[in-house]
Amino acid sequence: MTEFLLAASVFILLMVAVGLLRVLRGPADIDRMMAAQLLGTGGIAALLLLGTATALPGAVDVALTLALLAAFAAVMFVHSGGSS
Amino acid sequence: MSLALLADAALVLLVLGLAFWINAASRAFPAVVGYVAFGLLLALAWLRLSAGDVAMTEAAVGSGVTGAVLIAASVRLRSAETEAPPPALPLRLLALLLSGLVTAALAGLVLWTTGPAPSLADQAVQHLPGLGMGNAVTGVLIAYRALDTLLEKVVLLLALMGIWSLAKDRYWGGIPGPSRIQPTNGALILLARLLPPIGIVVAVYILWVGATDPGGAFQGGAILAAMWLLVMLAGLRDAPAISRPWVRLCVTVGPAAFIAVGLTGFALPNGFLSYPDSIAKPLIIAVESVLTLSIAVILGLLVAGPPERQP
Amino acid sequence: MTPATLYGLCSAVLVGAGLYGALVNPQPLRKILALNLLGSGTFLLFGVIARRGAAAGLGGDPVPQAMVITGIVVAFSATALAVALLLRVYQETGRTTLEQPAPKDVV
Amino acid sequence: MLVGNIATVVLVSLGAVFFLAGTVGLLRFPDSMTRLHALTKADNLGLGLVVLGLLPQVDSVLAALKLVAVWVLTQLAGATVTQLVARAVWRGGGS
Repeated sequence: MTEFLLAASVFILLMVAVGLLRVLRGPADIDRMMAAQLLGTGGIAALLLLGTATALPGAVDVALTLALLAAFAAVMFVHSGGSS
Repeated sequence: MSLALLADAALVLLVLGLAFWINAASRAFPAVVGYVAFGLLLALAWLRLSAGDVAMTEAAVGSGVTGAVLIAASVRLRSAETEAPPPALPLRLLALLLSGLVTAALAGLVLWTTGPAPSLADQAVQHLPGLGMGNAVTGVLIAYRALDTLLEKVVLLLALMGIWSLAKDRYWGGIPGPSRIQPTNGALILLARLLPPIGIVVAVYILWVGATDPGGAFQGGAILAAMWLLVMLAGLRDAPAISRPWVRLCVTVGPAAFIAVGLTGFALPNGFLSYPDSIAKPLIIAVESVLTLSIAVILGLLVAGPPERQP
Repeated sequence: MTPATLYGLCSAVLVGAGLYGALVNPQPLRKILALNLLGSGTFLLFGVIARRGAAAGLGGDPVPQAMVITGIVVAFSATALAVALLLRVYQETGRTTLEQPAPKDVV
Repeated sequence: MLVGNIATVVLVSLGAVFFLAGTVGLLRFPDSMTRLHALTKADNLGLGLVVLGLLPQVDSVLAALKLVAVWVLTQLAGATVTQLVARAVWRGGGS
């Protein structure tokens, strides 16, 4: 079971990496914010899978922290007048 | 090539890919977005190095709050991105050679150090029961190397004073932020009303769980700061004028409480910053909660920036 | 090739990349970013040494881990101060590079 | 425990597929608005299925509730970011 969870977390990390690396070159800044948001969610999913697979203490609490701050980057972007 | 090593290799490749992207990006904003993603993946790497406390700090402070400051700055400075020419080729090659040498030296250190790594883990764990604690990292932060944590609070205070001193003379004592933010964005207002209560509960939980599992004052304080900033950004509450007494009190109460507790150590035989075993646990909890409040206010004001308006 | 060694090599490359970026990139904001990279690489090296020093039932030696936590928070305060200084320079001079304008601009 | 394992494998795989769909959507769609649609639908559903898949693996109810809390908070953050991004794209004329 842990092998499967590890494989799933690697898969999700690579999926998100492909999306991130392509869109980081994306035309508009707003696309880059989406890439960061995608990585946030993908990172949390990979974190939960890794944490469950290897029973790391505190993995879910780190995911909780990340989930709480997930919107922070985009809020700061829009607040300081970022646009596409 | 076990699967775990594959996961680590994928993570390392991603982290390094982002690091090169941060250097190579043509404009500042894409580089900063890359840095936010980099900080998040670093939190994963810290977890793989089984350092839960550091992973949480990296997630909350390293990628969360630092990312916010850098994103705001890169958007504000976007119009002034002068096409300053990068240094001439020979200079760049020299810099490449130098950083290559540094990397080679560190890699050599990592690869060829033989013998058991020096470790203070045994001593750290030995005295934990006396402090009523299970988490060795929090034990080190609050008890064994309490001086580091105290001085680190003072560094935060100095950084805040440095930022406040950047205010124009006529705005001294005023309110950070260029203008009063009007609460217009419905979605942001909903988030700023819904998330902070949950964030406060999670922050207190992380502070409390820090005694036995990864967590503690820094991480809890960073989450509280993020929630406070969210309320300010949504326009529900204006940033406080820095001359307000409660601001000055909150900012200094952390280091002051720590020094006070440290001085009580003199009254007892053990010396400065040592906790008498009998009341160690409540004393530490008291100091940590005051620290969390102080960290939250300082981090929030660090992000808010120097005063730019009349009080 | 244990995981710790892998992250050790990663930290070495991060330090190199941070140093290169700080030296070469002309814009101050990019230098701040590069120095943050350098800092993250150094902290990661601490994490590797802590991982190798794992004993007494812990995942890693707590002392370097505690130092890294303090380091991350101090690195943030340094970044916040540097960014505030940069924004203030931009407010005053309207430019973000520290080089003096070439004579032809001044005319 | 076998049923739990099977459920985990199926649900986590579905979640991973949705991440794949989210990424492909982010790459293939022509402009920001459609990309936004693909991004938020897929990764939030992807994370939801991953969390659902992990529930049988977790040993205590508190840990299970924390997993669900992580997913709910991410949903809340994702929904807000979608609104913010859509507003910025719309006001910025879209690309």
